[in-house]
Amino acid sequence: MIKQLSWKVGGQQGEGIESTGEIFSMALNRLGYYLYGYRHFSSRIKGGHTNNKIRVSTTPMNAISDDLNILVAFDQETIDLNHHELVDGGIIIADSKFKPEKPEGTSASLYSIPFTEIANELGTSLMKNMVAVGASSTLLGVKPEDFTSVVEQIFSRKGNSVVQKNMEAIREGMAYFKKEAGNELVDFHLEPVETKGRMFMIGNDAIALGALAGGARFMPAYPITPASEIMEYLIKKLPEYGGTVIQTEDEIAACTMAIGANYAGVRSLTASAGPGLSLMMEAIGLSGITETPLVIVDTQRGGPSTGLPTKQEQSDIMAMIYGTHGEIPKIVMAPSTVEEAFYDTIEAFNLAEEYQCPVIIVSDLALSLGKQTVEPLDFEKIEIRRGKFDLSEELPELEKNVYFKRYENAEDGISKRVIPGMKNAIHHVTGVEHNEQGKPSESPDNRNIQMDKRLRKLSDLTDRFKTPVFKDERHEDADLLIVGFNSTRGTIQEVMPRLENDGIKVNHGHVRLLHPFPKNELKDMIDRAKRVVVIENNATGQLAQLIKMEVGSEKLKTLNKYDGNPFLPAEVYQSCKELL
Amino acid sequence: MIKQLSWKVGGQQGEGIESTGEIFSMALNRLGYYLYGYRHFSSRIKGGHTNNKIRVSTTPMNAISDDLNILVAFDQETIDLNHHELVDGGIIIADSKFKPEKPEGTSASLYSIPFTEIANELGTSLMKNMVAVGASSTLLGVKPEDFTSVVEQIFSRKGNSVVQKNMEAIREGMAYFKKEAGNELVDFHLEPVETKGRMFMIGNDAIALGALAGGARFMPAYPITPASEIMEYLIKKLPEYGGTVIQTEDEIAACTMAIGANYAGVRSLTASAGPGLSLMMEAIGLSGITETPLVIVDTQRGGPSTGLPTKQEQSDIMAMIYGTHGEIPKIVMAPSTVEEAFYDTIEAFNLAEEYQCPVIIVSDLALSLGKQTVEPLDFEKIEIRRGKFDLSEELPELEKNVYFKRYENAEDGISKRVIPGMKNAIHHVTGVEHNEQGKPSESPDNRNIQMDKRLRKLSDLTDRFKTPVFKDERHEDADLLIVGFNSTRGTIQEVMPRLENDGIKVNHGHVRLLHPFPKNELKDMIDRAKRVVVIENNATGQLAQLIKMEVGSEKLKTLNKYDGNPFLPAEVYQSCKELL
Amino acid sequence: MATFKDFRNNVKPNWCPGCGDFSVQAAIQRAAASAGLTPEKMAVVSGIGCSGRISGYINSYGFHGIHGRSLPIAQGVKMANRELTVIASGGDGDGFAIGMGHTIHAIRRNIDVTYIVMDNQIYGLTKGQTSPRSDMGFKTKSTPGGSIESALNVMEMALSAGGTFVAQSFSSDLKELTSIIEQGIEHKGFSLINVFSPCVTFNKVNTYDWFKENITKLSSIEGYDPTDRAMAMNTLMKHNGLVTGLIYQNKEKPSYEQLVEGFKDEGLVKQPLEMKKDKFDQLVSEFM
Amino acid sequence: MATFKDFRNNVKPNWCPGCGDFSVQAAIQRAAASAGLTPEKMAVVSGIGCSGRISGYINSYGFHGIHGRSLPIAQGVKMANRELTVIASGGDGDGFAIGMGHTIHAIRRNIDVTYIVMDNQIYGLTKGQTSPRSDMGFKTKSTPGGSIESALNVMEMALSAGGTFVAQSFSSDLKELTSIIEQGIEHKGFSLINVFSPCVTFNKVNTYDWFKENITKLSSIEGYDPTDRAMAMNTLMKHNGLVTGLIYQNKEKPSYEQLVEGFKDEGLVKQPLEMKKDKFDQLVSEFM
Ligand SMILES: Cc1ncc(C[n+]2csc(CCOP(=O)(O)OP(=O)(O)O)c2C)c(N)n1
Ligand SMILES: Cc1ncc(C[n+]2csc(CCOP(=O)(O)OP(=O)(O)O)c2C)c(N)n1
Ligand code: SF4
Ligand code: SF4
Ligand SMILES: [Mg+2]
Ligand SMILES: [Mg+2]
Repeated sequence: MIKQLSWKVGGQQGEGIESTGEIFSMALNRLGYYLYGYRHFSSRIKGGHTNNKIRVSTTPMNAISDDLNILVAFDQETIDLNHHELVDGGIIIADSKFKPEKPEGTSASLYSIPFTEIANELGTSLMKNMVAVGASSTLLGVKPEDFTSVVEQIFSRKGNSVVQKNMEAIREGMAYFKKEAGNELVDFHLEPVETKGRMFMIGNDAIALGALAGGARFMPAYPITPASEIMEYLIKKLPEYGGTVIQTEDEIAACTMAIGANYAGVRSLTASAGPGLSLMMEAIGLSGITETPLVIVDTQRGGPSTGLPTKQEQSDIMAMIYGTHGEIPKIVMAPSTVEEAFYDTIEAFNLAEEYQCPVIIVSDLALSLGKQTVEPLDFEKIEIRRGKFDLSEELPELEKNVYFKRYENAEDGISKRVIPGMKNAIHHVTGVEHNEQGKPSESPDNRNIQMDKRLRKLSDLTDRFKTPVFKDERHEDADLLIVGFNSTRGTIQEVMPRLENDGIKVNHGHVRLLHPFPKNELKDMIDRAKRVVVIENNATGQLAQLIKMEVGSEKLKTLNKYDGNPFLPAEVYQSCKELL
Repeated sequence: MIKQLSWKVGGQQGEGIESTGEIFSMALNRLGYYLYGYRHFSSRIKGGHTNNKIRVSTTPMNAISDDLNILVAFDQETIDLNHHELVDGGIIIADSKFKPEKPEGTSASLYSIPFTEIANELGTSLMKNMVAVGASSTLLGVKPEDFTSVVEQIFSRKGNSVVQKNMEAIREGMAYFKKEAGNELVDFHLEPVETKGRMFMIGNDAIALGALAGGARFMPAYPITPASEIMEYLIKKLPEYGGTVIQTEDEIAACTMAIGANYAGVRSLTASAGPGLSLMMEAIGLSGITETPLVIVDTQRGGPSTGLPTKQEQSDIMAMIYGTHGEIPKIVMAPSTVEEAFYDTIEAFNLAEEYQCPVIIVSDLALSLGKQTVEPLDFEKIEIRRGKFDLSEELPELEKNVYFKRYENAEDGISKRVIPGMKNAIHHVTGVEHNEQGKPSESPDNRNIQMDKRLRKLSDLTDRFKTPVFKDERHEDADLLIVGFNSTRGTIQEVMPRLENDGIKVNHGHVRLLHPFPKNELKDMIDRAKRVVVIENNATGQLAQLIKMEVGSEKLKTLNKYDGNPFLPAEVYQSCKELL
Repeated sequence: MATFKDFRNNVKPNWCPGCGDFSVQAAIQRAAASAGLTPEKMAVVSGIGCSGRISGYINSYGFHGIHGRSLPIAQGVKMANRELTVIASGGDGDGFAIGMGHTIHAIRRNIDVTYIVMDNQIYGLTKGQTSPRSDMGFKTKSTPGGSIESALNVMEMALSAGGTFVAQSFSSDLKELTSIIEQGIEHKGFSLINVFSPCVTFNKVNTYDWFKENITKLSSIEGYDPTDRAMAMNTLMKHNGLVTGLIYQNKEKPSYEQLVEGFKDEGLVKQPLEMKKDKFDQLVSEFM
Repeated sequence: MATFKDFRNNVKPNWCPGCGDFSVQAAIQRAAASAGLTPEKMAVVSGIGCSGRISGYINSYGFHGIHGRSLPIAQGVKMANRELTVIASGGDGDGFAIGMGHTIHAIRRNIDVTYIVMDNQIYGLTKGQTSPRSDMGFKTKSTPGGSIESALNVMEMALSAGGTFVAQSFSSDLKELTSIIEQGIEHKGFSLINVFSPCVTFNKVNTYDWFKENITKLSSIEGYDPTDRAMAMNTLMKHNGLVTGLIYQNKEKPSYEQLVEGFKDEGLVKQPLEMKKDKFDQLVSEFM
C-alpha cells in the first residue's frame, strides 16, 4: 500500500481528456484523498496533445509531482511525450485501438486495453473515457461503487440508462484490466483514508465563490484564458442574488463599467489576463484618483502579448504595480492556494471599500486552473467590512449649492463615502484633480492636499493586512530562505523537507501582498538567512527586483522558469542545492 | 545695463497672451539673446488666467527664473496672482482699461498704459497686445525696428497694411511708455549681444523636426495635451516627403497602425501623454514580441488619470518601463533639453530599427512646451542606421514551403529584418510565441530560445548609448550629487554655482537613458558623492526607486514636487542646503 | 416637485461665451424638472472634452470619467441602481471616435441610459482637430489641407445598431431639445440624442447660421412616423442626416434591465451583501 | 502567374474538422490567384481567435496581431506600402466587439484594405461565449439563460458608416465567396466582407443547414442593384441581414490613398529616408 501516486491521462484535445481526469479525481476526492490536478493544453479547440495529471495523496500537498506512476494514453503521442516522467515500474495503460508501442528505454510496463472496443460494445465510443477510468483506477484499489455518486451527478440529467451505461463501462474497464494484469500490481493500492467532505476546486472557482460570498453582485467582463471560468460561474449564480454578469465589448468597457457600479455602491469586479489588464490601465488610474473601489482579478499566463495563452507564467507583477500613468494608491494581493483565493477575494472587496482604491488580485494559470483539495471553507470567516460607507445614514442637510465633501481631507486619507441616490450627499466625481467637493481644481495647494491624502491612505495597510507574507520559519537562522508568490507555494513546501533531509536549514516566505510591499516582514526573514533564493515563473525576476527596490539585499539569488510549465519540486530542489 | 531679466505677460485665456509672449521673444531671439519661455495655462479654451513668462539672458540658460522684473498685465487677476514674484524695484505695466491697482506690500512700480485705447484708435482692440509688447520692450532698450522682421513674418499674409498697423502699435506703445516713465528706468537695458542665428523652439518642435530628419514618414496619432504639436507640425511637413499623419480614432489604433507601418518598413511614430500611453500598453507588448521597431513619444503631464492635463509632472517613468504584461525588450530615453530632443528623436528611430523593439521617448510638459534658445542644429550629426535591415538585398531562394527565418536565433539576439513585398523573404509574424520562421509554437525549448534571444538584445545598449547620463562632474569627490531627468536639467545647472558659492562641492548627473538603466555610470557617480539627491516632479520618487532597484544606495534623498509647477532654482537650492 | 433651478449649482461653466453646450446644459436641467426628477436621484456621467465638463455644471450626482468611456460607466451605474435616472454625455470625439465601440454596444445592449452627444464636429478641448463628424474638406489643425474622410452618419448608424430611441436636435432650439431630452429620459431603454452644439471658437463652418440653413425639422415633414424604422432610415439618407426631432423610437422592445434574469426592481445597491449559511453550504457542496 | 497552390504553405490548420474557416482560407487563396497576385506582394493581417490563425495558413506575408486590432495594423501596412495587397481578417468578436471602433473607422477612412470577417456568431477560441453577432436567446457559456442582446446588423452598419464595398457570403458557397473576395481585392478602397463561417463545435444553432435555409442570395433578387445605396439598405432591413452577395459598391469615391496630399504611387517604404541639406536648412530657419 502506498501513500501517494501520480496519474496522468493524455490524448487529443476535444476527446474528453479533461472529463476523464475529472471523474477519476472526483471519485478519489470523495473517498477522502488529497488531490492536485494540472492540465496541459494548447490554444486550440480540437486536436493537439492535451493531458491531465493528477496527484493523489493520503496527506495534504499542493504541487504537481516530479514523476508519474500511471499513464493512461489515448494515442501514441501521449506515450511518446510523457513516458519519460514514469517512475521505474510505472505503468502505461493504453487504448489497444491505436496499437500502442512502448518507447525504447522505458522500464514501465504497457497494458493495451480495448477502451474503444469495449465502449463501442456498450453503445458509443464516447464511453472509452469511462473504460479508461475504470481500468486505471482498479490499480489503486478503488471499487466500482466509489464512482456511483460522481457518475450519477454528471449524467443523471441525461437519464438513468446513461448513468447505468457509464457505470458499466467503468466496471468493464476494471474487470478487463484485472484479467490482463492479474494481482501482481497491488503495490499501487492506496492506503485507505477517512472519508471527509473536502472540496476539490480550481482557483477560479474559489475566486468566483469568494466574490459571491464577499457580496459582489455585478461582474462586467470579457472572456479570456485563464480567467473566463470566473464569469462563467458567476453568471449562473448571481441572478439568485439579483445580480448579473455582463459580457462587455472589451476589457476597457468591463473595467469602467465595474467602476460605474462600484461608484453607485455595488460590489463589482472584473477579471482578465495580461492582454485585458494592459487595456485596463487607464481605467485603473480613474479608480485611483476618484477613490472608487474596484476589484480586478488578473490570472497571469504566458506573455508578452498573446504569448503562451494556455501556459503558466508569473510575469505581470510589475505591470500590475506600476502600469498606469501617474501615481495612485493601489493594492495588489497574491493568494497562493485555492483556499486563500477564496478568502483573499472576500478580503479584496473589503479593502477596496475600506481604502476606496483599486485592488488587484493576482493569480497565475497554475493556481487559477490547477485543481486542489480544499478543506471545507469556513462560513464564520466570511466578514464584510465596508469602511467609511454607510448607505443608511441620515446626512445633515447641505447648504444651498454646496456639495458634499466626498474628498474631505481626512487624517487617514479616507473620506466618507456616499453614493448617488442618497439625500444630502450630492457631489462631483472626476478623474481631473479636484477639491474636497470633487470640483476640478488646478490650485497647487489643493493638488498637494489631495495627492497627499490619496497616497497616505495605505500607510497602515501592510500592518493591517493579515499574513502579508506566509511564513514557514523552521529556523531562527536559516541557511536558505526561499521566497515565492502565487502557485509555487505547494512546490516550495514540498522541497523543504527534501532540503532539510540534506541538513540544510530552510525557511520559506511566500509573498501574499505585493503592493504596498511588506518590506519589514521580508527584511526580517532575509536578515536571518545566509542565502535567499527568489523563485519565479518569469524571465526577468520581477519579484526579486521588487525586493531589491524595497528591501535592498545583496544576497538575493533568483531561480526563474519561463518555458510555460510550472516548476517541478525536483527542479527547485536541484537548483537550491546548486545555489548553496 | 543688465545681463538678464525676466518678463511675464498675463491675462485671460483666448486673449492672445501666448502670441504677445511669442512676438516679444522672437524679436529678442533674433537680436541674439538667450531665451527661456514657460506658459502657465488651464484646461479650458477661453477664460481663466494664463501667463507666459520669458527669461532673457546674454548667456545660455535653460530654466524658469525665480523672480520677475517686468509684469505685463491685461487684468487685475494677473497682478494679484503674480506680483509676489516681482523683484524689488520691479515693474508692472498694465492696461489702463481695467483700472489696475497695486496690491498692498509690493514695492514694484505700476505703469498704467492705455493698451486697448491706443489699439482701438489704430483700428482694432486686437492690437492691444502689440502696444503692450512695445511698451514693455522699450524698457529693455529694444527699438521698433527690432520687431520689423517678426511682425512681417507673422502678418504679411494678411497684407502690408496689417503689418504697418502692428508696427505702429508697437511704436505707439513704446512712445507712450517712454513719455510716462521718462528715462528713469534705463537700468533694465540689456547688454547688447552679437546677433547670431539661433533657433527658438519648444521641445515638441524639436521632436517633430527630429522625426522628419530621422526619416520618419508616417505618424498615426490622436490629439492630446501636451503632445499634439508634434502631429500638427508633421502633418504640414510630411506630404513633401510622400508621408502623412493620420488622426486615428484612438491611441490603440494609433499605436497598432504605427506598428503596421514599421513592420512594412516605414519609420513611423506616434505621440501621446499618460492617458494615451496607458491605452497603448497592449500594443507595446506586440511590438516587443514581434520585434517590430516602434517609436512612441510620451509627453508627461500631471496625472493620474486626466489629472492636471496642462501642468508639469514626471510621473510616467515606471509605467513606461514596466507597463505591459509579460516581458519584452524596450528602450526608454529621456532627453533633457530641446536640442537633445532633436538628436535623441533621430537616435530613437535608429535604435528602434537596430534593436527591433519599442523605443519610448519620454518628455515632460515643461520640456515639450517650454520654449528654449537652441544653437543651430547640426546637419552633419544626422545619421541614419537601420541595423540588420536591408531592403535592397537579393535573398537566396527559399525552399518550397519554408519561410524566411525572421526570428533566427542570432548570437546578439537580433535577426535579419525583411519586409513584405520582398522576394524570398516570406515569413509569419505573431504576438503568440513562435519559432524562427514566426510560426506559433508552444514548445518549451523554443520558448526559452526565443525569450532569451529577445531579452539579450539590449545587453550592449547602455555601453553603446551615447551619454546615457549627462554628467557635469566638477569634482572627483562631491559633497552632493544631484540627479534628475528631463526638463529639470536647466534648473539644476542653475543651482550648482549657487551651491558652489556656498562652498559645497556639487556634481550633477542627469539620466538620459531610463531603461535599460545605466547602472554602472550612475553607481560610479553615486559612489563618489557624500550625499545624493534625486529631484523629480512626482510624488513617489520613481527615479529614486529605480536607482534603488538598479544601483541600490543608502544615501539617496529625494526632492519631489507635484503641484503641477516646475521647480524653481531657488526651491532646489533651498532644499539642497537643507539636506546637507 | 423640483424645478429646473434645483438642477443648477453655483459653478460657472468654463465654456467660451456662445458655446452651444450652454443650451444643452439648460435643456437637461429643464427636461429633468419637467420629467419630475429630483437631483439626488439623477446621475450625469460625462466624458472628456469641453462638453465633458457638463457633469460638473448640473446639480445632481456627476461623474466625469475618462475620454470615451462615459457609456460603460453610465451603464455600470444604472445596473447598480436602476432607481436612478442616468444621463451620459460628452463630445462627438468622445462618443464617435475613441468611444465608438461603446456607443454601438450601448445602443445594442439597450440599458436605460439617456446619452446626449454635444456634436460640434470638432475637438474643442484639444484646440481644434478634426472629429469623426467633421465634413470632408474641413480644415483643422490636424487636417490643414482639409479632411479627407467623410463625416459619420451617426443617426443611420444608431438605427442600424438597433437603437430603440434615436433623436437629433440643435442647441438653438431649446424647446425641441428640452422635449427630446425629456422623451429620452422617459424612454425605457437606451436613447441616443445627438445635438448640433456649435463650437464658436474652432468651427467656423458649422455655425449656428449654417445649421439654421441646413437643418430640416422632422416635425415639418408631413406624415413622418418615428415608429417606422424604414421611413426613418430613408429620411436620414435623403437629408444626409441633417434632420432634428425624434427620428425613431421602439417602445416595444424591453430594456436590458427588464430582460435580466433575477434583476430586481429595487436597486441592486439595496440588496443585502451577506449570504445565508444554507446557501453557502449548498454552494460549497457543489464542489465536493 | 501564381496559382492558388502558390498561396498554400505546409502548415496544417488547427481548426476543428468541419470548421467554416477552412473555406475562407481556400477562397482567399483562390481569389488571390485569380486576381493575379503573387504571394510576396500580399500581406494577411489577422486578429486573435480561431479565425485569426488564418494569417499563418496562407503562403504570403502574415501578421497575426492582437485581439481586435487587425484593421489598424493592416491600414498601417497599406499606408507604408500601397504596392501590397493587404487583407485583414478575424472573427466576429474580434471585429465587432473589441474591434468595433476600428471597424467603423476603417470603413469611413476607406483605405484600400480587404477585410474578411469569419462570422460564426460565437467566440470560438475562448470556448463558446456570446458574440455581438449572436442572436437573442442564444445559449452560450456566458449566456446560459440565453442572450438578451440582439445581434448586430453589421451590413447595415457598414452601409451607414459610409462603406464603399459591403458584401456578405457563406463558407459553403465557395464559388460566390471566392468571387466576392476577388472583387473586394480589386475594389479601390476599403471592402468589408462578412462571411457566415459556422463553428461546428460551439454553435449548434447557426449551422450550415440553418444558413442554407435562411439565406437569400442577392443574385436571386430580380433587379437588385448594388450601386443603389437605398436599395441596399432596404433589402438588408427586409431580409434581416440574411443575404449574401455584393450588397453595395461605390466605385466613384476615391480611396484614402488617392486623396492624401503628396502620397506617392510607389510605396512610401521606397522613399529615401535622408533629408537634403537645403531642406533641412529651410526647416531650421523657420524656427529662427
Ligand atoms: C485617452 C485620451 N486621449 C486623448 C485625450 C485628449 N482629449 C481630451 S478631450 C479630447 C477630444 C475633444 O473632442 P470632443 O470629444 O468632440 O469634445 P469637445 O471638446 O469638442 O466638446 C481629446 C482628444 C484624453 N483626455 N484622453
Ligand atoms: C485583449 C484580449 N482580450 C481577450 C482575449 C481572449 N480572446 C481570444 S480570441 C477571443 C474571441 C474569439 O472570438 P472571435 O473573434 O469571434 O473569433 P473565433 O474564435 O470565433 O474565430 C477572445 C475573447 C484576447 N486574446 N485579448
Ligand atoms: S472651444 Fe468650442 S466647444 Fe470648447 S467651450 Fe469653446 S466654443 Fe465650446
Ligand atoms: S471552435 Fe469553432 S471556430 Fe474554432 S476551430 Fe473549432 S469549429 Fe472553428
Ligand atoms: Mg467635439
Ligand atoms: Mg467568432
